[in-house]
Amino acid sequence: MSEDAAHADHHQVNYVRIWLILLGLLIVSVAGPFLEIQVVTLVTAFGIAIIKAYLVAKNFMHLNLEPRYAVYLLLTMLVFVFLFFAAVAPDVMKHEGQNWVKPRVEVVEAPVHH
Amino acid sequence: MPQLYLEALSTYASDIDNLILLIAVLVGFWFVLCEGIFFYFIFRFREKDGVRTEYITGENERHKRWISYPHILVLVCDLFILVGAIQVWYDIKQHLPEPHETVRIVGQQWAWTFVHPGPDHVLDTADDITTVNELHVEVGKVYHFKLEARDVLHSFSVPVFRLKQDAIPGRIITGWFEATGVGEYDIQCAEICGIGHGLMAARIFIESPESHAAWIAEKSPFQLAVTATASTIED
Amino acid sequence: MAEIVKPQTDQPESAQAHDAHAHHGEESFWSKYVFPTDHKMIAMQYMFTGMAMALIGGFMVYAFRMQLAFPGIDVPLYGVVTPNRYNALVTLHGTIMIFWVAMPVLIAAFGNFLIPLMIGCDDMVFPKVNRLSYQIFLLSAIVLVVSFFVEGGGFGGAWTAYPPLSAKAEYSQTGLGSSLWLVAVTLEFIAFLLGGINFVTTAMNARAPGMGMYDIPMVVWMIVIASVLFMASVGPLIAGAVMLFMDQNIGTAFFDPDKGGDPILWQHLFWFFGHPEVYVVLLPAMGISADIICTFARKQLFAYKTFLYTTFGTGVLSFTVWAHHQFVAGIDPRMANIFTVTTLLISIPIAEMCFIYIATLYGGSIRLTTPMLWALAFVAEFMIGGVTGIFLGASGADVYYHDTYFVLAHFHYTFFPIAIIGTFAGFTFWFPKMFGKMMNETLGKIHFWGTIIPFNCIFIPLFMLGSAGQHRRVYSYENFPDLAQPQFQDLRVFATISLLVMLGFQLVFFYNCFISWRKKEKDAGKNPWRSNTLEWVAESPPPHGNFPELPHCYRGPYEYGTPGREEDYFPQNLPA
Amino acid sequence: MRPIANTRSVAGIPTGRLAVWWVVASEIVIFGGLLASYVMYRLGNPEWAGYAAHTNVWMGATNTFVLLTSSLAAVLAHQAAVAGDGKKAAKLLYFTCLGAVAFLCIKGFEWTTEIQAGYTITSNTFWSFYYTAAGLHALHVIAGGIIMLIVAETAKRNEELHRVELIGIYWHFVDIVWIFLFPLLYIAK
Repeated sequence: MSEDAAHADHHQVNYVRIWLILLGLLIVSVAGPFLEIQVVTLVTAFGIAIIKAYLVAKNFMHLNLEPRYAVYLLLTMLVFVFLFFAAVAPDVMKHEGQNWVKPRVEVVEAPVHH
Repeated sequence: MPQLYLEALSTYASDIDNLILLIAVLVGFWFVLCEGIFFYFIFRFREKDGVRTEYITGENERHKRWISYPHILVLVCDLFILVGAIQVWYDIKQHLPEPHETVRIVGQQWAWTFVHPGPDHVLDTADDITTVNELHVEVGKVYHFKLEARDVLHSFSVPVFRLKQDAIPGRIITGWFEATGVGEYDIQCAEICGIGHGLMAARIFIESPESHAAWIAEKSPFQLAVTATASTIED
Repeated sequence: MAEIVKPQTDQPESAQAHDAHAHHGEESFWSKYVFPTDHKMIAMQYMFTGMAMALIGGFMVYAFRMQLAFPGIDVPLYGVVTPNRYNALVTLHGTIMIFWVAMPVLIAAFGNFLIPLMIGCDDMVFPKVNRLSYQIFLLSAIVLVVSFFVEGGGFGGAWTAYPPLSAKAEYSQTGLGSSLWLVAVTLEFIAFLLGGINFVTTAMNARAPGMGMYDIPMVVWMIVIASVLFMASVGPLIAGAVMLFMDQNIGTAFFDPDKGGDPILWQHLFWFFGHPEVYVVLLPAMGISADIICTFARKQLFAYKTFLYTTFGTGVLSFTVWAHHQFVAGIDPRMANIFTVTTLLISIPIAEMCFIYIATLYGGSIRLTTPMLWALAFVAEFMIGGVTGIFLGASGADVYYHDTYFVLAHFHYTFFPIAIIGTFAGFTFWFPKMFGKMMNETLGKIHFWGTIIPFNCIFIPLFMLGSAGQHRRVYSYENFPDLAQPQFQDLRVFATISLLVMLGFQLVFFYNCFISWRKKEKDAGKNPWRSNTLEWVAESPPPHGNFPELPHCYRGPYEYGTPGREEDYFPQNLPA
Repeated sequence: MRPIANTRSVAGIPTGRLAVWWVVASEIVIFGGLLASYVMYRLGNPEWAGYAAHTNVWMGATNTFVLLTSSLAAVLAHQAAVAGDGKKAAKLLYFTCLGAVAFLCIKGFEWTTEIQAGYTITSNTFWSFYYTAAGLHALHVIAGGIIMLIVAETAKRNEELHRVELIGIYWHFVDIVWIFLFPLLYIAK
């Protein structure tokens, strides 16, 4: 019964420490864009989001204490999402492809306030 | 088999019919085989007094062979179908031969608008001929079509050409056809497009060079028609 | 055939007579029949709601088939089928038959009734969630039926609801109708998400002691896998439904090309769910017929494990094929090649399943009872649906067949065996367990032949019409000279007549249900079919709590003709 | 009265938790489908970066902070529940709900300012996605908060303590969704 295993481990994990790490990461991800470098922004934005998600899933949701298949289950769902993206992007993301084009349409511009 | 019910009047129509025939033969073989054995077993192994069933788990290799070998054969058949399918698909949708003329086809609720290039054989010029629910093409010429939709999805379907392509608002889709016989046939809208979907019928007129030229002459706004006729006849 | 229906009461369990669980006390009428938590009663609610919806869907078929055969006539009991009514009828027929008949009956009804009984426990793990899911489902059904009668008429954009037609009232002329339709479908998805989670969790966690992975009856496996497929595929469509709903009512432009949206996105969101959905309803029917065939052929299921792995394979593959519904729908032609490959690949596991059914029959001792006839018919008819699918999966041929009646006939040859034949198979097979009484075999066989023969007479002409280029969702072909030719019209008339015959024979079924249910004595006994799985250990009908004491499982579900036993079957709960 | 079925645990995960994992799994594809569509449009229309520039990063960051903190409270509540201290667990759950309320208030304020500035859900498809994704997430926050109150009520009486972990898992999932929404809607420009 994994409950007992859970009991044992819960006291080792220092949740507050993990929380502090998460806050640190949050600050980095907010600070990232100020460097005005596209690549850095993307890395600090999404790389760090993935790390944060990993920390929360592992330590707060205790996926590390669950039987493996729980993790595989969630990963499979993610795989389906990526599969969906990969197969749909050629039609929806692109503006032209083999023997078809999407002429650009004028999008209603939101009013800009400065 | 489509050719049993209507003519095949485009260069690739017979390819599609042959592909369909190939598939019919291959799957037909498996279908007859399976159903045959299936019903034979039902008859052969019907309940008889005092006859006890054989205890077959099918877990050992000697038994599994009976299903694993056939399904390898199915895979082989699939490969044949796959090659044929992709070949035909490539010829119709992916590889467009050089066109003699280009027509614009616009679907809207609930009519087809066809823009013919007119005497100068160039689209989007002053002498274009615009018709509603009437597409006039010349036999033996490669046509490109630029397919558009004004409001909702439509589908440009010419059964005698075996051609079908949806029209998507916000997209211009290019395709081609080359007629191989003259006559007048249906053009359908094959994608539900609202209340008038069943009314959205058009006709395609496949004409000999002479009559096509005559039609252009009669329709074209200018007097260029004469020269146009000449040029159409020589090419 | 008489000795088949003779109840077999020589069950070791019948020695220890037990009444219902003490801790399942007596209940009031309301808590027993209206707001039950008992999985069997909820199953009945799903079953009969589903059948009621089937009647509505069947009536719609009657209306628009009459219109197609005799254009413009005043259809008896309905009236003139105008174009917008026709669109609404075909749309709601499709939606109802898939989401409100196939799903609730095959997955929810049989799942609810069979899973706890077959895995040997007393109820679903979450009885209250179970009840909630039915109530949401009922609400969705009501919303759908209402949507047919609102201002402007029911939604007429086909069950695929492609925008922009479904997104803008000025295109569809059914603003309220389409919104209600969308709401109903979304509610139904939520109901089945709750139900599916319940099924999967129950089957994973609540199995009887000793019941390993390979001791689970195939029908339970199939319903579980189907629920998982549903959960994994429906998400994008729920998101899509939210987007479409806002396009309809708030004026967003997710799918509106004029403002930078893309209608193709909806098609992908829809079919990413829509194709796995085919397998969601197919698998339970496959499981039902597998169980029935094994029981009446007195045979082990040939290569149980292979069958199971094949199903997993089908499930995974079914997520990679969806765009074959969109070959000519404006997707990039290069993608079509990839999807052709995956689509043809999926013919392998399905073919293997059919081989396994056939191999299972080998060396058996086959008794053609009504359930067995239905189960065999499922396999025989489904093969037609399977092979005709190849024509549509091959991109080259689909250029011609897409959106013709060939497609329609093809998927009716899959969905009819699934939703109707599969349901009748399961219903006649488990009727004794549900009500403790046997059905009348003769009436059953009359109903069987009266359904199967007209069914083929309906759809084989439609294959021909499809090959002749007749396209779908058209209220009358008079406007298409090539299609209006008399020889084609004759085929339409023939199909419609066959349909009327088939609908007529359904009365036999309801009559049979009624008289069997009204019978005084419970003549079924615990195990009328001398079957192995655990539900036959319980009383018929099982009391609240199912088993006197929860059974222990000792072996696989298909131990028939085991050598060295004078009985030709070996129930799962008997110690070796 | 709970059926015997509910007490079995053949798959090695207690029934309640197993069900929550399935809930999370199906939620992943719901949000996945929405965000996949968003990313497609976003990559296809570079000009959206300009629209995204009008979102308020600081509010987004504050909300991330709020959710992370409430997640911490939720997991501490689980710790307390495991230790058998229902009262403490309930207190921490109430604190988590407080986080939920704070989150919603900030979001409400943020939306009002944006709508006043003229960026409504129909301005263009970026804003449509912005409000839809955040709104769908907000609905999950509301649902989670309500369930959490119910769980806290029972936990206070030291009953059904295992539920504390279940709602916690769900709450962490809501947190993770926001962790991805934040860069997708606010940071990436």
